Order: sequence, then structure tokens, then C-alpha cells
Amino acid sequence: MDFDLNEDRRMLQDTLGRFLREQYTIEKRLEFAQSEQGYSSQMWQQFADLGIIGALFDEKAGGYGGHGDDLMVVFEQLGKALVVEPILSSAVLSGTILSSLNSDLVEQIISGQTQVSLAHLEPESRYDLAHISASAVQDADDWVINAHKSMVLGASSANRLIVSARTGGEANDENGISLFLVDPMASGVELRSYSTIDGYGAADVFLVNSPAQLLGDKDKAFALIELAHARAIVAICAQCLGACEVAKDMTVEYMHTRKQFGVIIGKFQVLQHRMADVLIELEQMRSSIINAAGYLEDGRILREKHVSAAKNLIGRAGRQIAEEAIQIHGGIAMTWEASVSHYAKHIIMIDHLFGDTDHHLERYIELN
Amino acid sequence: MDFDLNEDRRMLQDTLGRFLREQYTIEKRLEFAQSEQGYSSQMWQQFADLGIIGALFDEKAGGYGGHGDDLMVVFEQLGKALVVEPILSSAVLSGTILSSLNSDLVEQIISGQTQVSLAHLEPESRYDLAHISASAVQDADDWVINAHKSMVLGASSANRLIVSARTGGEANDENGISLFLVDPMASGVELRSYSTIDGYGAADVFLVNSPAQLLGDKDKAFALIELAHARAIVAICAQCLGACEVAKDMTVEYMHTRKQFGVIIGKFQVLQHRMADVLIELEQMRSSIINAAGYLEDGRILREKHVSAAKNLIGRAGRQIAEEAIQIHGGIAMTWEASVSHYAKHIIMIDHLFGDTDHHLERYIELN
Amino acid sequence: MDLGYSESELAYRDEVREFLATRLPKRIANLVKNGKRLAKRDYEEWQAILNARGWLAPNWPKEHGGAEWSAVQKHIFEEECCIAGAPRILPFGLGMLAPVLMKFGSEQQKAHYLPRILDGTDWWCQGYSEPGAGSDLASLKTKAERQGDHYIVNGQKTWTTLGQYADWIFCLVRTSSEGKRQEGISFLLIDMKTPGIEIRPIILLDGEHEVNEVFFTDVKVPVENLVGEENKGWTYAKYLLTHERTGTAGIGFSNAALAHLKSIASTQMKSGRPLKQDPYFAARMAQVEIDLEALKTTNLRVLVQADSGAAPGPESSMLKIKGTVIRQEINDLARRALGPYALPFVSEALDEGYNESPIGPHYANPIAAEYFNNRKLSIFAGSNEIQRGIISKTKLGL
Amino acid sequence: MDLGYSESELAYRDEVREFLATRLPKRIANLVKNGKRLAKRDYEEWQAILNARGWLAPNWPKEHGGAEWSAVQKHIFEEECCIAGAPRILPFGLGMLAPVLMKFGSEQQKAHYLPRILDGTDWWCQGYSEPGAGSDLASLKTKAERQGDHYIVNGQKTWTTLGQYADWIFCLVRTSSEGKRQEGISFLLIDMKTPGIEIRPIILLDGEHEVNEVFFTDVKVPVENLVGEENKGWTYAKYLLTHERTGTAGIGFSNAALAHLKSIASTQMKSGRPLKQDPYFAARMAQVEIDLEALKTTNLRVLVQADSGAAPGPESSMLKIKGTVIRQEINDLARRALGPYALPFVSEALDEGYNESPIGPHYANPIAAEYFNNRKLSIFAGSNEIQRGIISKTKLGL
Repeated sequence: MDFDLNEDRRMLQDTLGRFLREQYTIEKRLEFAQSEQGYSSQMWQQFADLGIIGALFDEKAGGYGGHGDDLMVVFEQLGKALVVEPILSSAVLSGTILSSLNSDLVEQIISGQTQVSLAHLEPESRYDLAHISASAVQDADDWVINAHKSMVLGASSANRLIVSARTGGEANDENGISLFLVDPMASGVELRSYSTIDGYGAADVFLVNSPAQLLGDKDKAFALIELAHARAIVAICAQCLGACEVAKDMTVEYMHTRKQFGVIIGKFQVLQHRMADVLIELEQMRSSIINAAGYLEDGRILREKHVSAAKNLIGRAGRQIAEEAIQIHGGIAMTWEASVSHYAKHIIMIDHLFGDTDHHLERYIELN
Repeated sequence: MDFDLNEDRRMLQDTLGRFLREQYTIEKRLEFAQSEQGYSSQMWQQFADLGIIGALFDEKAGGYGGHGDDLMVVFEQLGKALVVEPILSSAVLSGTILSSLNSDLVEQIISGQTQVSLAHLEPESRYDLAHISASAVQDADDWVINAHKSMVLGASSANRLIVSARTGGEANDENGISLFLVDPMASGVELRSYSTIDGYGAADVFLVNSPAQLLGDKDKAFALIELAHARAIVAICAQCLGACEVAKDMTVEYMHTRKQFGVIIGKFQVLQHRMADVLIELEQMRSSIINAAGYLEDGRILREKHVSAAKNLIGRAGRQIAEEAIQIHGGIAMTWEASVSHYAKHIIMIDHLFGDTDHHLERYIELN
Repeated sequence: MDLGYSESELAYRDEVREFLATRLPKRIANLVKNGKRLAKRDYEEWQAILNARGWLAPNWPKEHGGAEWSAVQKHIFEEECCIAGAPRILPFGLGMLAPVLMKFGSEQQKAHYLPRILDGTDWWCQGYSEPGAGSDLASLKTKAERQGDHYIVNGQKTWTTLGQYADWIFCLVRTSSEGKRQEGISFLLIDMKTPGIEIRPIILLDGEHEVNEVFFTDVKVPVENLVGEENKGWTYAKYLLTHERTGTAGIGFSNAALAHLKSIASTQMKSGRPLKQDPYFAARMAQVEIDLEALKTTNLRVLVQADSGAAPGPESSMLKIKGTVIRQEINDLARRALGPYALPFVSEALDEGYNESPIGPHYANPIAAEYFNNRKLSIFAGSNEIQRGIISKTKLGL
Repeated sequence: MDLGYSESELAYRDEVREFLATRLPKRIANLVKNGKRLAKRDYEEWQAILNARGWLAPNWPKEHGGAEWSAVQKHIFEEECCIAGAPRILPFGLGMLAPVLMKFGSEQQKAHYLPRILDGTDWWCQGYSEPGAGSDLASLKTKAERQGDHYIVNGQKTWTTLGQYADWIFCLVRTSSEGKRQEGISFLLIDMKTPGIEIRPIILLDGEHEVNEVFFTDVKVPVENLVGEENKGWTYAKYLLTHERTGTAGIGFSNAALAHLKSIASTQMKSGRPLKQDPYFAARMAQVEIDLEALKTTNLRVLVQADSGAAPGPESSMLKIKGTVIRQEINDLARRALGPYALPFVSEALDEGYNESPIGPHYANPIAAEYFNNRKLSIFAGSNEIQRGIISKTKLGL
């Protein structure tokens, strides 16, 4: 049993951490998020050049990592800086799928040349990965898709979309879902782009008789989609942990400096005890991510149980930590100007990605 | 809109409160509870003589009260002294049924001459009032019952039992349940008597081919049983409120006197804030009981919604208040010698009478 | 004890409903119900309608044009307004300044300002909070020095809600630094057009401009704009803060928010059935509803008592805490109810004129922003921690 | 990073399992699993079995007959013992006194006392707490005055767990009232048979006799029974309190309690199906299980770090808080799971010999009592409030 990072990952952590502290200030982050594109192309390329994207793929796929630990290390750091570049969608969600299928797009993703987004969930799916109604029909040798995909992360800047659609089965069947590669410039593809309330780029994607190319086995994509989400959940949980750590640090710092009634507010026992509970929950978050990351390569049930456990725990603990950070900061945390508000927003909204606290609690029960 | 008690009820409250403070000390209560009989016959008679039992019946039945307010006023006071005499089982559970049926037993209950217990729930019922398997069959003019009834409050000292049994329908039907009067001395009736962990007398009652007399309409007793329980829930909620008030007072008193690290523990902000929350929950408890008591004579849905709301809220708030009382008292609250421990036990265990927090939450949802 | 409304209260409720059904502009109600931004004119339009009916100032005595309602009436009015989607009545002039003027202002001040508050001539904002003061109001630093017939005001106020629309600001200022901190405070009325006043927006975490900073640089304020006596402002300030009881619990808002939540939960589907049928989500909703139902009664009990002359005191702290906890919980559930569509946020979609198709369900866009915005409820107007301190001090003697 | 046990750890676990399967007396395991009372001889029997195997003192170095296990091994052992229904190993001699003797005791003391702890000759109890001291240990008042070759001890100790069986008590006593409160404390070993010692039971809220008061009236204690130096006892006391890390989180107990809860929830029926299938109850159980799974890893992370030499410090406060919160939550759920049958309580049914038929399900009788009894977890051994204070001071610098 060993909870330490190996030498390579420690270096990765240090390098990325230092880079972000120096290059990715909160001011820059807000600027990137509010720009037309919603992120910085230059940063994107720098992450690729630093090997951050490559660290999320295993050697077989041309990367040099790709394990649960790597996801954890990278995304905790990205969370600390609230990084908005679409690494999660390209390198984890799409990356998992593409590398499993030995796609040559992986090399381009690792180099930063290409971005790929996974368009999977639909307006009626809520968080249910099998609830897919989009249809794909074969027209001679080509496939044609009709779909409305919602909340597709990183869609606007993606050079390629991976779109799921039914080639068989009913709306809730795990069987009968297939994956397709779609060119966003192709006919019938339209994007309704927007920013999430915490500053990340996404889009609803509409496909009307759009040409598509089958990826992998017909009808059998569900397992791969689930795996991609398992890895994305580990990543987003680590990202949440990183953001929570910063929110906690800011709050502790504020408790040391902010005075009320003539004393620093850190002297108030009520706040001390609540922060003690925050520290405990941070440790619990980390442990649940360690568990989920550690079982990522195990069998489905074991993997998904720990993934759902982590997402549930992180949802609860994240809400507590974000709300305490706001409450203890007081009015100032209600403003755009205060960095802590952006951390709090992201921590809370992570609950709406890939299944919320309740969804994963229920799923954990089912898997048990 | 008027939240004040009328003059009569204020007098009732004062009289009963004074009597209990003077005559019903915690030492006596523990003595009564631990006696062979589990309560004091003398006290029972005194409650009758003081008109406390009569206050729980309306004038038609020979009493001089019987409304929700009366239940509230009387049982809040009884709760403050943790009174163990079986007033709830005789005067409320059985009393509601008997007075609805114009039974002449009511007069004897009011005078203190007779005690009657309602034997309704069974080992498999959990809290479901319709889950009844006991059977009653007619044998010539007489009825014969076979049943195992669980947690029958006040059974050991009851001169008569009201026993529910199926005369039709399946185990979960509301229809087909009838009520019977049974002499506990009759053949085939056996009691397994015990005390609850918080000091109240109860028994499991076994009937094997026991003779019984039909009470009211055959098959149609459910509505009456539900009404009896609605009234009992208002009573037990008020009793819980009374106990919570005392637990709160003891805790506040302790906070004013107990020193640690050289200061009274009441100076610790953490405890102050937690007690502030306790005070809020006490007001909420009172409000929910006012609502339930106020709608007792309304239509079934409105009445039962408010009854379930009260029992749910009281279960949650009661747990909070009892656990805070123990925690703030510290080690001393863990001992038999400390009165607060007996209050805490009763507050918590009330959750197990007539449906717990979860049961009533679910019921509230169904009624909505 | 009687839980029901009396016949006259019921008649009054019907009157309010009738009024709202006929006089509340549909356009405005739709803005409110859809979580859209309200413009200055929307508030003004509604307040003028209320004033025409004599219902704009429930708390005011009739002699000043108020409705002089009982606590129960005010409660009914608030509840009905919220359910109907009426904009909130801004309290700065009507609910905060006016009671102070009535009690401590000069005859001249009353005669001049009160009618102008009612008829909407003057839009007031508040100048209580200062940066760095937070819930410790008495630590305020904005200074007013007497020079002849004027005070010269220098300093800064913050969290000035809708100050961008205001004609006047009432301010707590320091006129003496002697004695206890509370003793050197005065209560001044300041024309926002006076030279030396600068107002700057504070953008909130949801991107909205709702509050402001107000800077005072050598602002000349005539001495007749002093309310009451110099250095007695703390008394007036406290009177202001404890005077307005109705609404502390926010019952009306929570009612409306819960109704909205329920309608969302009826529409949102989860595993093939409406979310409101999901046992776990239903349990959360039911629990908060049960708490709210009890709080309604707690609120009425306090109001009825206050009507009969008993001072509410720490009870309003209790109402504030539980009321905000409940409302924040409802906001949290609404956010959860939306699933992934809680994420997209299009600020322009909050404008009345916006007519692109919505992203996700039509009600989704403002929900997460409301959750974040309402974190303020437990912070502003005396944080819940401050309120717990008040309860502990007054009710527990600790 | 590697979550799995190493091969040698797995082999060790199999060895522990095999040992428990063959050597833990079924009679005793049944008592534990059914929540029955354990007699003195039950503890002694099990500890003798462990000692024969060399496993009674996991923390002790091998030279004194200990097992000298790694943190992970201790964790595995604890987990397996709890699941198997082994009685807890009483810590007073083995886990509390022994480390103090090893570090601060004289050679003579070590040679005399340590073997007698291992072989069960001496049953030790603790004399730390005093009435009125609670979590403020340093405020202790029991006095020891030096008279020639003896100390004369007067005072009172309390919360002395299983003191009714004890041969010896280790005591913190005040030997000086000068300087800071912490400075005049000494650490004494006292034979319980010495004249002047009186032990009185404290009956707990569930009616059980588990703890005691111990009164000292002119009790003569030979000076050679002083551990270390006079007036240095506070150092030893703190060493004792922070030394024993394994088990702070109570993982083993919570594991066993959760397993028991699950089996109850499989048997109890609600609306025609097992309670564990009730969505709301299942959600509560799953949530506490998720927290416990995370705490297991948190615990192991702390233990592994402690093994590698890093001092655990405030981490043990975190483990204590979360561990007790989880265990109390499980106890609460078990109580709820029973429904009405949580109410009956027959004290005699806790005795081994009792053979009347149970009231309600056979597992019901001890459940509510356990819930109440375990409220102590957040109070004793430094209340959770004290622990939060420690965390705040050390981790937050506040």
C-alpha cells in the first residue's frame, strides 16, 4: 500500500503547478473565459508543449501516463487555477474513446493540433448515459445522423465531434448505441454556443441529416462511453478538489486578516470549528478520489462504485466548502471582483457535470 | 387568527404544571417507572381527580375539552415531567375510539376507574396502520380473535383491550379491519410485559382463540383508528416539545454554571450558536404542533398532512435537541443520575411511536 | 386558539387577489416569474399603481397616506403579491427611511419627504454599510464635519442596492470621534446630485449590477438635512433596523420559490418519470415544505404578538435565520432539479427584449444565478452568525 | 500510488483470518455479535489466546513481547477482529500505560509491570479524568503529598472504565500547586487494594455499569511507584494521549456496525419489501458507507505516513471527529431500522445466560442502548469540540 506519487508524477505536478501560478493568474483566467473564444489558444498550445495533454494518455497511445494518478495530478492543478482550456473534453472524454479505438487523432490531440469534443447527452437524458434518442441510419456506405446534443463541453472550438446515436434499441437501452465522428463543418451541423455560469465553453449541437463516420463497433459503444465518463469523473473530482483547496486557503487567509468588532474573524470559535470541518472534508475528498483513481483500471462494478462514491462525496463536500467560503468571506464573496466567488461557482456547478450527488448516490446503491 | 390559549386552557396548563412541579419530581418519576407496575396508581387517580383526563374528552363524551388545543396543553406539561402514567393509551388512543362509539367506558376512564389500551400494530406492521393480519371470526354470536399485537402501550394495567383484527380484506387493505373489546383476563390472552428503554410500560399481546366483542361497524374501523392515531400524534408531539423545553432549559442552565478552562462553557461561541439553533427548532416544533392541533377537526387529508408534517419535523428537531443536550452536558449526560439523560432518551424514542421521521415524510408526500 | 383567517381577513385577501388579478401588469408579472431583470420604470410603474390604491405603505399610519394594516394583513398581502409575481416593493424610502422620519424627523422633513416617497418623486437608497465594516456597523468611518450651515462629508459607502437609480441617499456618518463608537454617529439625508458624489457599480458574482459603491469627496450637505439630533444617529439606525418586521422570514418569497420548484420538478424527467416522483428528491422537497409550513406559523405568531404590543426582539433573528436557510435550500433544490441545464448562462436572456429560443427548458437560465445571488441572504442585513449571537445574548443570557 | 495490499500484507491478512476462524471462541464471538455483556473472564480468555500467539500487543517492540506490526498490519488486524466479533482489546495496560513505562519508566518498572500486563496478571484502569474537569484535563485536583517513602493521595477520579475489575490504576496527581497548572502533575501507579481506595459504580443512561468513580482517602503509595520525575507527569500524560493512533477512527467498529445494519435492513420489512430497498433508507445507508469508505483511505494515509516517521498530530483529531460522526450515524440508522421494536429494553437479556424468547427480532434489544451509549464517542477522549479546536490551532494557525 502506497499513497505517494512516483517521481514522474511529482515532477509533473510541480511543473504544472509552477507554470499555472506564474502564467495563469485569476485575472488572465477571467479574461480568457470572457473572450470570444472562451479560452486561450496560446495556453492550449502551451499545455500541449508542456506535455500536460500527453500525460493523460498511456504509452500505447503515444502519451506517457494516462492512469488514474495522472488524471488526479493534472486536474487538481488545473482546478487550482480554474483552467478553462478544453482539456477535459478533448483529452479525457474524447481521448479515452479515441485511444481505445487506436485513432490517429490521438497524436494530434497530444500535440495540441486538434481538439475533439464528445457530444453524447441529450436534453431528455438528464445524467443517464443510456438515455439516447439520436438516430443514425446507414445511407449506402455513409452514415447520416439526426440529433440534438446538449451541454457539449468544448464544442465550439472542436475540429471534430464524436457523436453518439442509436443504431438499435430503445431510448434507455445500453445496447444499440454507436459512436460517430462528425466534422462540425459538415452539412446539417449547427452549434448553439454559450458559456456556463462558471465560465466554461459549451454548446448545444444540432445535427440534421449530417454525414458521419462510424467509430468502433456498431451498437456496442456504451461500455466505452461509460469508461470515458468514469475517467472524466475522476478528472473533474480532482479539479474540484484543487478548486476547494484554493477556496479553503483564501478563506483561511481572510480569517487571518479580516477584522470585525476589533478582532480578526479567525478568532471566532464558530468559524474555527466550521473550517476544521472543511479540512476534514478536504481529506475525505482526496481519499475518495484516490479510491476512484486507484480502481479505474479494475472491473466495471468496482470501478463504477468508487467513481460514483467519489462524485457523491465531492458533491456534498464541495457544496459545504463553497458555501462556507462564501459565508465566511461575507459580502465581498458575492462580488465578481473577489476571486473566491469564481472558485465557489465552479465548485458548485461541477455537481451538474456527469451526474450530480443524488444521481451517483442512487447509482452507487444500484451497483452495490 | 389567534394563537393564544383561552382562559380555561390557561388554567388547565397552570394547574397541571404546578401539580407536576410539586408532586412529580424526576426522582419520583424514576421510582414510578422502575416499580413493578411501571407507574403510580395514586398519581393516575390524582390526574383523573384533577380533571386532566376529562380535559381530553369533549362535552358530548362527558369531558370538558377534547380539542387539539387540549391535547397540546396537557401533553406538553406531561412531557415536561416525563409522566409515565398511561394517559395517552387510555384517554387518547382508546378514548378517541370509545367516545366516537359512545361507549360507556368513557365515563370510567374519565373518573380514573378504568384503563383501556389499544392493541393495534403487529410485528410485521412497522408503522403502517393498515398492515394488520390478526383475524377475527364469528362463532355463533361471539367473535374469536387470533393475534399477536406488538408494543401495546399501557397494556399490563389495562382493564380492557381494544384489539383490531381482520374481518375481511388482505394484510394491507384499509377495508376489512374491525375493532373488538377484549377482557385481558379472558381465555387465550397473554401479555409479555416490558418497559421501553425510556421507561414506559408496554407489552406484546398474544390472543389465541380469545373471545371478543365487536366495537362499531364491522370492516370499517380504519378511519377511526387513523383518527385515534392522529390525536395521539398531536399528543406525543406536544409531549416531546415539553421534554425538549426542559432539556433545553437544563442545557442552558448547565452552560451558565459549568466551567472549563476557567470560564463557563456558555461563553463558547460554538455552543451559543448551537443553542440558538435549538431555540429556533423549538419554535418550529411548537408551530408544527399548533398546525396539527388546529387542523385535527378538519377533513382527513388536511388533518393527516399536518399530523405527518408535525411528526416529521418533531423527529428531526427532537434528535437535534436531544443530541445537543447530551453533547453540551458532556460526560455527565451519559449517566443515569443526570436527569437530562432521561429527557434525551424519551425525546429520541418518541420517534419510534406512531411512525418515525421517515415514515411521516413519505406519508406527507403521498397525501400531497 | 384559531388557525384560520377571520371573515374580515378572508374578505381582505379576496380584495387583494382581485386587485392583483386586475391591476398588476401582466408584462411585469411575467418578468418576475421568468427571473428577468426589472428596469427602474418597472418598479416605478408598480409602485404608482399601489399608491393609487393606497396600498404602497402598509406600515405607515393613515395620516401620512399609509394603509395601517395589521400584521396578518401585511402577511397576506406579501404572500399574495409574491405568488402573483409582483415586483418587491423597494424598502429604502418606504420601509427604512420613512419610519425614522416619522419618529425622529422634523415636521418640515416629514411634510417634504414623505409625500415624495409615496408618489415616487424621490428614489432613495441606503448609506449604511462601509467597506471593512460588514456586520460591525458601528465601525463606520464616513465623516461629516460641520462648517457653518453645512456638513462636509467625506468617505465611502458600499452595498448600496439600486443606488444607480437613486435621487437621495440616507447616510450614517461620523460627526464625533469621542466616546464610544456608537456615540458619534449622525443620520444625514443627501441629494445624490450634490457635487462630490461618485457612484460606481459593484458587479456581483452572477455578473449582475445590483449594488454600488458611493464615494463622497467634500460633499456639502445643508444642516437642515440632519435627522434628529447630532450624534444620536445610532439610536435612529437601530430603530430603522429593528422596525421593519414583516418580511424578515421571507415567507412570500419562499412560497413563490417553492411553487416554482414544484412546477420545475413536475416537468423535469428523471428515469422516465417526473422528478417530483423521485423518492429522494421528493423527500428533500417535502422536508423543506414542512419547515416552511411551520415557519409560516412561527412568523404569524411573532407578527400577531407584535401587533398586540409585545416587542419582537430576538424573534426576528430567529425568523431571519430559518427563513434564509429555507429559501437557500429551495434555491439549491431548484438548481439540482435542472440537471445539466443549470450550467448554461446567457446574461442577455435576462433582458425583457430577448427573444432567441432558450437553451434547455425556458425556466432554466436564471436558476443557478439565483442560487448564487441568494447566498447573500445569510450574509446581508446582519449575517446569520450575528443573528445567532443576538439570540444567544438576549434569549439565553449568554 | 497503489491502493491494494502488498503480497506480504495479503498473506498476513490470511493468517489473521485463519487465526480468528480457529482460535476466537465461538461463545465469545456470539456474545459480541449479539450485543451481550462481556464478563471479566471473557476479556481475559481472549487476551490470553492472543498473548499465546504473540499478538496481544501490536504496538510493543518485540523485546517486550510485542508484535511490532506496521500501521497497515494493525489496521488489517483491527478490521478482521471486528468483523469476526472479537472483543475489543482493553487499552488501559497495553495501549496506554505500557508505552509510557517503556519511554519514561525505570528499568525495574518495565521489568516488573510489562510482563504482568501481557500475561493478564494485572488488570489496569485509568485515573485521568476528574469530576468537573471534563476535557480540561490539566485542571485536575487529586493531590499526592510526599511523606518519607510514600505519597499520600487524596482526591477523586471518575469515568474509570471497568475499574470494578482492576488490580491497578495509573493516576495523574497534583504534586505541586506552583507554576502553571500543567507543571505540578505527576504520574503514579497505585495498587487498587491499598487501604483508603473506594470504588463506586456510575450507572450509565442505558442502565449499564461500565464506568466508575474512584475515591482516594489518605492512600499510601510507595515513592518507587512514581513514573519518571516528579512534576513531569503532564509530559507523560500527553505522550500517552497522542501515542495510540491506530483505532482513533474506529474503522473496524464502524465496519462491523455497518455490516450489522445492512443485515438488519435486509430483514426488516417496510411496505412489503426489505427496508434496504426503501429508496430513502438506502440513500442514508449508502451515504454513510461512502463516507466510511473514504475514511478508511484517509485513515490508511495517516497511518502509512505515521509509519514513515511523519508525526500524525491534528490528523488524529480529524480521524476522531469523522470516525465518531460516522459511527454515531450508523447507530442512529440501526435504531431507525428497527421501527417500534427499538423501544422495548430488557436489561437481563444482555446476560449470557438469558434464554427467554426475544421481544421482536432477536437482534433488537441492544440497538437503542447502543445508540445512546455511543453518544459518548463524541464526548470522551477529548470531545469533538476540543478536537476541532486542536485542528484550528495547529492546521489553521488560529
